[in-house]
Amino acid sequence: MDNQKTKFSVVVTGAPYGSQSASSAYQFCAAATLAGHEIAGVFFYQEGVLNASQLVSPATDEINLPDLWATLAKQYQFPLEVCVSAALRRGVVDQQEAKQLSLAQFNLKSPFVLSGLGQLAELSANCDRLVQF
Amino acid sequence: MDNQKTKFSVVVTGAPYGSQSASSAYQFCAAATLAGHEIAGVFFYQEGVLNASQLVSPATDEINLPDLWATLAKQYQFPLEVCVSAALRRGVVDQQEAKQLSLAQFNLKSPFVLSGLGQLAELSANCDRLVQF
Amino acid sequence: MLLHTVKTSPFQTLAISNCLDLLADGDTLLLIEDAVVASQADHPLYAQLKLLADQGRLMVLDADLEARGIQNRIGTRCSYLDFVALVIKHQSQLAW
Amino acid sequence: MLLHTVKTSPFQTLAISNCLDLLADGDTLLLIEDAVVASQADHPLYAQLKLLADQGRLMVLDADLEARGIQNRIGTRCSYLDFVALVIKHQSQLAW
Amino acid sequence: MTEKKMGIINRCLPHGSAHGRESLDLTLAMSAFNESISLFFIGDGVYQLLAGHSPADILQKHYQPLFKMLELYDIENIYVCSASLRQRRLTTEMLIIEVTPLAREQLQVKLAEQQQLLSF
Amino acid sequence: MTEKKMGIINRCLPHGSAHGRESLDLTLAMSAFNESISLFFIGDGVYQLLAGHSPADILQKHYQPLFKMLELYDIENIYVCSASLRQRRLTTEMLIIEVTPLAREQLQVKLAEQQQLLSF
Repeated sequence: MDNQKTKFSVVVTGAPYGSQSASSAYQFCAAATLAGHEIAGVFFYQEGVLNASQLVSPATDEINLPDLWATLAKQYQFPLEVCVSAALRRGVVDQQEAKQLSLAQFNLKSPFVLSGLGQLAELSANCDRLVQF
Repeated sequence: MDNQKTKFSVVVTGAPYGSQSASSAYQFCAAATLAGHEIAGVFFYQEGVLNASQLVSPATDEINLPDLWATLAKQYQFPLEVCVSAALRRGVVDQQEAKQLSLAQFNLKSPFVLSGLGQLAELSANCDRLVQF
Repeated sequence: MLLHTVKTSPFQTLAISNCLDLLADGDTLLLIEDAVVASQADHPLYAQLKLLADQGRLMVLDADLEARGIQNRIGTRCSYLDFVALVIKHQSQLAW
Repeated sequence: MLLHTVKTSPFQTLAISNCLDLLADGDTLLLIEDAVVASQADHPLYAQLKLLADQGRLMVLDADLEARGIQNRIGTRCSYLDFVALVIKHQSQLAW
Repeated sequence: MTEKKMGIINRCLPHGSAHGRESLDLTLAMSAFNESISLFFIGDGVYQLLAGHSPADILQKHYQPLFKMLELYDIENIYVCSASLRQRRLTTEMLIIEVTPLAREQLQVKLAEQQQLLSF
Repeated sequence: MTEKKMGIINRCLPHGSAHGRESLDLTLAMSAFNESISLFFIGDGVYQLLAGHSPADILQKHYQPLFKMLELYDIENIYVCSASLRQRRLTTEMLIIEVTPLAREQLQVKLAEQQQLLSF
């Protein structure tokens, strides 16, 4: 398989700030696309769901990981799937969930989407390699 | 000091969900107040700032730690101070910061307040015991 | 006198080991959260913890044992109220 | 064939130790993030890692060494592109 | 698109982190889409299955009864590291579900059979 | 309200977690209000001070130069565990600031002097 295009699915379980693992995952995805491989999609689970917050506001001399994910996903057209149950527990909600839960605010960043674990099953089936961070 | 009232300041560094430490901190505070002691205040730092999100939405059969903090703080009249720089990096913003950062949404829960590390210095000076979780 | 609190398992982290390295004579060690397994399982630091327990200097948070269905073999079981009292009794607390 | 990735220091967690317990003959170990110190410091698992390194089965992520100002003594330095190639080369990856 | 042989590895104690609970959630949900799931309980992960969790007093969710669902969901490959049990003075009789204890070498073989691994 | 003798303990490697960076932020900010701060670098914490961090390639903030501010902020009690240095083949000359190396027993004495401890 070495000389052909490989399709990766990536599972991110770390927060965008506080531990390095989400940033390692991003760099892995960036390197994979750079090498001409394909990202089937990234699934955010556990603390990883916090990568999908539009409210993450680091200082100007620091990277904004949610922005980096959004840019890479748009450029290479892969989905950023966020496990909805892990997200709600950790305070990451989209506009629709906010309405349903009677919350006045929401914070999901586009193009991240809330989805079920079925999406992980699809990413798992639809890739050559699954990588976890 | 054993038979008199002790004043505690508590530092919380863990998220409300995903690790137990914030919930241990809450239970410590609840026990201290129950025993007739005083909480000078709780300072939320590192991942602890996520306790201050009004968007945390666990299932109905699970505890909502931000709610529990808010109730205990109101009952015993102590402040819930959230380190503003740690909070912004992790996507916890109040309405005022949101305006300043041109964010359309915010998520800080009342009565949590964003404050500087000076508040930790005050809590440190103004207590008999500092406890970290 | 320090109260050392450890919250992680001796099979996962070296927190207990690093704590024991700095534990002074009058200090107390309180096991909370996942660290309560150290009072039950066979691990390389068990003998050292037993010595502490024999001196009355090893405490184990009751609620965290119950939560995990674990019976401690060493250490004194304590409640959150005891935890509060332990903090008062020691000059300072060190969270590992 | 598994690619094991470890991200924590052998002075903080037992991830490397637990990983080595399950490492099979054809498997590779890649040290990333804080785990890169295991390629430099004196720790109880160093000799075991050196054996792996001698067989070409210990990789160390270059960027994480540089970030911490650490020079590895054992293991093969590799880039993120090499990391991608390692994942392709192995049937599956196990994150510790 | 074909389902992959997936190994889900549980390495943590219950309640101190959400790893155990969220691993179980994931397992049960995935089983609707993938019939080739194997579960591994190694190291402190064996405590997930130790009967008698009672987490109400620490404000954590009591998810242990959900392990009983594994059988209903036809997840039958459940492997436990026998060395990890021994080290914790536990036996398979003390666990809330039926499991297959494996020695280290057998675990390595089973892990090598998986096409994908997720670790919690 | 009187300032307390406060010990801030650094135990982690840089960059893998934000502990080192946020501990330093806290130290510098606290020093404006408290003149009785002592810093401790033990275990992997000594790597915080190892000269030559270069984290741009891993997208992390290069906060190491801020350690130079400690002197300007009059934080002079900076203790490093000498056993931790030895175990990592490091010497005080390889560190970016001047520190006082202490043996285990001396560390215990210094820790016992503190009225409050924060650990990162």
